[in-house]
Amino acid sequence: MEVLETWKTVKRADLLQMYYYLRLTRALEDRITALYRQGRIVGGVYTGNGMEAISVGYASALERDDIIAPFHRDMGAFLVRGITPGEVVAQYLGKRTGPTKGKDGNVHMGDLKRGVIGFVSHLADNLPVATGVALAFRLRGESRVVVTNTGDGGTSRGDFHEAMNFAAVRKLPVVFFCNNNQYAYSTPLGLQMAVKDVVDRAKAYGMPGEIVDGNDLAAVYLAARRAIQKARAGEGPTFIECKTMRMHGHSEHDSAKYVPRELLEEWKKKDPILKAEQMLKQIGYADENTFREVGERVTKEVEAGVEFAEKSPLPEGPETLNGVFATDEEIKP
Amino acid sequence: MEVLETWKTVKRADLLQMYYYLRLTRALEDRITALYRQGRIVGGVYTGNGMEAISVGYASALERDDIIAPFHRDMGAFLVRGITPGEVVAQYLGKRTGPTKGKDGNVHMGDLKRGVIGFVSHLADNLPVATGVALAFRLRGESRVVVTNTGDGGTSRGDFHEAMNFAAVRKLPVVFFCNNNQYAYSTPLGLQMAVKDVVDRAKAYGMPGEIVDGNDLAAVYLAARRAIQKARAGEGPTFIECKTMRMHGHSEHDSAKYVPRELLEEWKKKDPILKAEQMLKQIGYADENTFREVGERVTKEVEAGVEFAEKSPLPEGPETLNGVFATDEEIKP
Amino acid sequence: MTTATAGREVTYLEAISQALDEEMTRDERVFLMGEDIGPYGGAFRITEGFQQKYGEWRVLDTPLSESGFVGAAIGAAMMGMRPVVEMQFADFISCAFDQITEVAAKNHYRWGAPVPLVIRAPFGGGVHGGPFHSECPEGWFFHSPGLKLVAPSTPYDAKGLLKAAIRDPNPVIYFEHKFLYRRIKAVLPSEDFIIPIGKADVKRAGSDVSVITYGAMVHLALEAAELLARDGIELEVVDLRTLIPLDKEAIYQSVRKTGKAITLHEDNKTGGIGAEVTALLAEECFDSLDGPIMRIAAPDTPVPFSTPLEEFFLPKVSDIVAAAKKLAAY
Amino acid sequence: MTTATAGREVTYLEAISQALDEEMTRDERVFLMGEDIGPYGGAFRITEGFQQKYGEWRVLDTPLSESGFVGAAIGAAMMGMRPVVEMQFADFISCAFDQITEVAAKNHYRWGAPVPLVIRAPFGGGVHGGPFHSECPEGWFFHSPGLKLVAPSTPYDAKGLLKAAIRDPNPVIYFEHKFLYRRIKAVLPSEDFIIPIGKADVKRAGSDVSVITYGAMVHLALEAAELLARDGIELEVVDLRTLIPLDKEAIYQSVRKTGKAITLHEDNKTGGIGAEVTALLAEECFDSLDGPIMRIAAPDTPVPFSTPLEEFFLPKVSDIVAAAKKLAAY
Ligand SMILES: Cc1ncc(C[n+]2csc(CCOP(=O)(O)OP(=O)(O)O)c2C)c(N)n1
Ligand SMILES: Cc1ncc(C[n+]2csc(CCOP(=O)(O)OP(=O)(O)O)c2C)c(N)n1
Ligand SMILES: [Mg+2]
Ligand SMILES: [Mg+2]
Repeated sequence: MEVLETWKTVKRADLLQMYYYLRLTRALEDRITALYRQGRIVGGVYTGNGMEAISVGYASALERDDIIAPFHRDMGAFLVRGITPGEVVAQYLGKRTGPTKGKDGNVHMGDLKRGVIGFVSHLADNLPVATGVALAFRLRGESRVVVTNTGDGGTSRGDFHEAMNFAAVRKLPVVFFCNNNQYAYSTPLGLQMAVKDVVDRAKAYGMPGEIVDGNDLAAVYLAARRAIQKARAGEGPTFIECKTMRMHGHSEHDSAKYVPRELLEEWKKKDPILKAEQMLKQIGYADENTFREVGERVTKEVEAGVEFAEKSPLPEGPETLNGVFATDEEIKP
Repeated sequence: MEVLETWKTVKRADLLQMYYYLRLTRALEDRITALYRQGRIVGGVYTGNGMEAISVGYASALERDDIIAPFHRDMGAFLVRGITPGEVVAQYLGKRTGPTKGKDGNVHMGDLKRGVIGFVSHLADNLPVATGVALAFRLRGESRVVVTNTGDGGTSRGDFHEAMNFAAVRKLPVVFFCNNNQYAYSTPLGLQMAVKDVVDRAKAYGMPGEIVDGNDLAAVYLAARRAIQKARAGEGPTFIECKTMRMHGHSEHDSAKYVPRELLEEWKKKDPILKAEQMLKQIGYADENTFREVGERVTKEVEAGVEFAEKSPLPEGPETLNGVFATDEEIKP
Repeated sequence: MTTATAGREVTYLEAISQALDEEMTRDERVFLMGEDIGPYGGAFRITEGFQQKYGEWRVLDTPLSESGFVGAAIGAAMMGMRPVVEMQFADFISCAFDQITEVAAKNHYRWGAPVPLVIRAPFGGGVHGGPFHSECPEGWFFHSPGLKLVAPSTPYDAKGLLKAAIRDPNPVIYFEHKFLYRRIKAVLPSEDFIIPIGKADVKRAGSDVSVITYGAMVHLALEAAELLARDGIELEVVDLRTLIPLDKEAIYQSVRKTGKAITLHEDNKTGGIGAEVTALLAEECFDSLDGPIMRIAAPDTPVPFSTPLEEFFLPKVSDIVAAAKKLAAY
Repeated sequence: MTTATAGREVTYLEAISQALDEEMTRDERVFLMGEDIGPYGGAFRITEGFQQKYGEWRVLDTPLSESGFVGAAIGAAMMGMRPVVEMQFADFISCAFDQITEVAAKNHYRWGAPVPLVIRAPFGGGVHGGPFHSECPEGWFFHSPGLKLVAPSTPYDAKGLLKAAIRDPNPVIYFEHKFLYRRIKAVLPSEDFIIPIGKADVKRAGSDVSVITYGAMVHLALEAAELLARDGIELEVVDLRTLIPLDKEAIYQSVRKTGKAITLHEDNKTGGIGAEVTALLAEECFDSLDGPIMRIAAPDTPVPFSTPLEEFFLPKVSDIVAAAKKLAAY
């Protein structure tokens, strides 16, 4: 289907809401990057700049009860699930009001109440975890689904293999996204795998796979919706490779000289926000005014978030000792 | 190609030598099983009964300088590489004359001088190791090759994935055999993977794959030869799935009630030794006399081995403390 | 499957089986995962008959992938299930090490989601298993904050601790000693009971020397105590039962009484749990000590296969007797 | 790339880089593997320029697969190569745990094939890395017979120990402390030198209290010693440098002299190396001890992220001063 036609199959309200999340994600990460440059962030910053459509797209395709297990460039998914910009900035500043209360940093956030499994640095570790989430749904006969995401690099790890295989054997309700941004830190795809498309990995598991344009919000959203629907219907997992490009360095301290400038120039034209605006205009769902308004709205929200975070208290030293073990009260029988 | 035609492409002397090893392997493992039943073996016994053609076939296709990293049903490969029946039985009896001097048991034997990497229980652990053997060849510009083997179950482990991927990316001179005997302990293939053929796993790595009849000695040997030649020529790794059947229990204490009897009946007819004898007779390379003579020879060799092993000394307690660390003298610069 | 039958002696192995069965009946969140635990009933037959009773999903045969199925159990646990995972042998837990230490252990600390997971690890030597079927991996996990570790020595403790582990809201590694499976028997109470995690047990009271130990070694210590009693030396045998969190008070109490301490385990000596117990005593009971603290443990080697080597490797009753005599005379 | 230049001060990081460079030049069996070590020069830029100099194969960028590339390094080592593997952060070593403990560590013991392998593990906290970029994994491997472990505290030791590790016929884990990379400088000898594995070093002699430590904590101990000296308490700072095999004699000698011992590390307390050192002293130097052995270490939690938490977590100079004063007064 032609791109425009695809977009037309999505409801206006949904598109506009996703567009808002694209902008919010970009604005928030840009702001965090600026804070980082000012030396105000604790630890490193890894952004999903240029890849926002992926996590916004898949998270928007889920129901409230579903679960996500995002990876380190999925800020959009956290926001769609309801983690607020204020909480996010608080997390980056190590404040007690962040989702981890200062115990962990940056995108290492999780919150069961909002259906978000916390990200673990060790890449692909959360993929087996996601299969277990799906297994719990299957065991209880719930029609819930879990979506997880990995980078191209992460697919080289054993845990990717073990998770994909288990999900396929047991036809679990899990959707595996893969954010193929062509690099893993400095390592180009060709040194990471000998297949051209990451989706070829899915063949080893008898799992259906699909390639989508990761910078096309509607394409990602629709692919996610189809796969989620399938999973919910008990038809098993799907692997979705999103072709995209990491537009910033691996982290904000990486100038990424190893990425050819022309490649970045080429992908700059395919910016997911730009693309969304073109489409929204072409269908007539929005115009420059809408975009400006959304821009103002997200700037305000991000600024409010920064203010909230900055005003928030830091944890106190002895809090270090809290929470190593869970208590009985935390789990109701 | 028709089976008989295939057999004709292999030299008579090679076929007869491999036939001898088939018989030696079977006789030795049968004898070890008998000793086990008498309670004379230390630890467990896992045989390759019914699958002897695989390890005899691939090991016979190698040059003297090449390396093998066999798995737990590859007795044939140990024998082809020159580990003697006496050493093998000594190993099973925990004697000092076994390849591990009593430190380890059963097929956990290795000997660098004879090009055998010791097997590690943890399945698939030796696959990354094999890629490193190949990497050393590549780094030194040697035209040597390493062959390794795994079970169908072993392909579910992360280390399988990481090894296959690395070998493919770097086009390393390694050949991956997979002994698909349809079960991993009690677990049937369908609960192990969602693909019909294990060879489908190779697609995830852009690695060429092939299915052969694992009970057909010549087929295994020729497939190994082709893949080894390719690897030696710098054209990278190959994955070879050998269809076969585990005819005994997982170990000799397992009655394998979970395997349908009909399946075993069916595969009994495809016994690799039987098949080899049919082919050798049909080509006219051998007759019942040859088979009887070989039978007598291997019985004698196995008995001599048992005698050697039984006469061999056990290690003494304090030897426990030897060998945790290597000394400089063991590696010449 | 063994159901609780008052009056009859059950083995350590049957006690484990009973605990699993009763907990699965009591709480439908409890389910089992592992290799060959279904129709086959597990390598040691602990779950024999379970799949018929509880179905294919609650007694789930997994692909051969320890990291994958431990990870899956973690995910299910976060969703409120109570997975009990079986390692076919404790040795293979190394394949799941990353999931256990990085995901399960740190999860609640990092972002507050409990991981009520039990990993059953059949461990230990004396069974001619060699380097890969005899390991004692508890030392690694002893140094991984966020995990609880238990290691019962009797059928009673085995049953009670497994039930407690399943009911605990945290990841618990349950070290069951293979050597004890069919060698140790006892009559168990017919009613439901648990052994609280974190409580040591004095398996024999004595006034002269304390032996602090766990697992199969408890029985060695009890044997040594018998022998020593003939020479008038009264050994106190403290069975830790739980390795994390350690019952420090019980250890201190015993050593404050006897003034002499031996730690004993089958795990390698360097960096083992005996070192920690010794260090705690050297810090906290220094003024009560009337002699050096002695450690008896396996030497720092893999577990060798051949009988004379494994016998040399494993701690012996005579080691305990000798150490206790030396200390008693100090 | 930093080449040895007599007279100029080099950082701890440059010392590591020099050692790699010199060993690669000296011995063509030496090669490097890891993630992003090639054109990028490694996450910490230790191998910057190496690939230009030594080519794509001797400075080999691997797929993201720690178990796979450690396994590959083991295989290459068995074939007589001398691989040096870089963990991007020590924390990710958990993914290669099985290969390290089951294959590398046990190989020579089992069947006699040496595995001359070095794993570089950038470890430790104080850099706002949080639970997954600040870990001290040495405690796990301290309890895995067959491995050697080193952890230098100065550029001199860093260079000499890395060279010794590369020349050692066994698997060696080289723990390089991230906090020291650019903070500690020294002028190094221009000629080739090694620091023998297994030898501790008294970084400051003192008569009153011994501090036994390693890694970044050595500098904390030296700071504490300065402060204590003003109060007339002379701290002896024993830098273990090698964790396995421990230089027991050096430890005993120091404590026999001072009669008072503190162990100090940044790793979690329970089951840490401090426990082993304490246990050795409680066994072997009991009669020389004039006070309890005190352990200073991180609490038993993951490494927290936020500044006040991490500060609370890490041992402090004031902890050492307080412990030393208490012991001195004992
Ligand atoms: C197991 C593991 N090894 C190494 C790292 C260090 N590391 C962090 S991100 C990264 C690259 C990830 O690449 P990819 O999976 O493609 O995701 P991307 O960052 O490109 O989105 C690496 C090597 C890690 N986090 N985990
Ligand atoms: C990592 C690991 N997990 C579990 C085991 C226990 N185990 C030994 S053999 C086996 C089944 C192996 O099946 P497969 O790979 O198909 O080889 P086969 O025995 O069928 O030839 C299992 C589960 C092991 N050795 N290693
Ligand atoms: Mg990437
Ligand atoms: Mg099999």
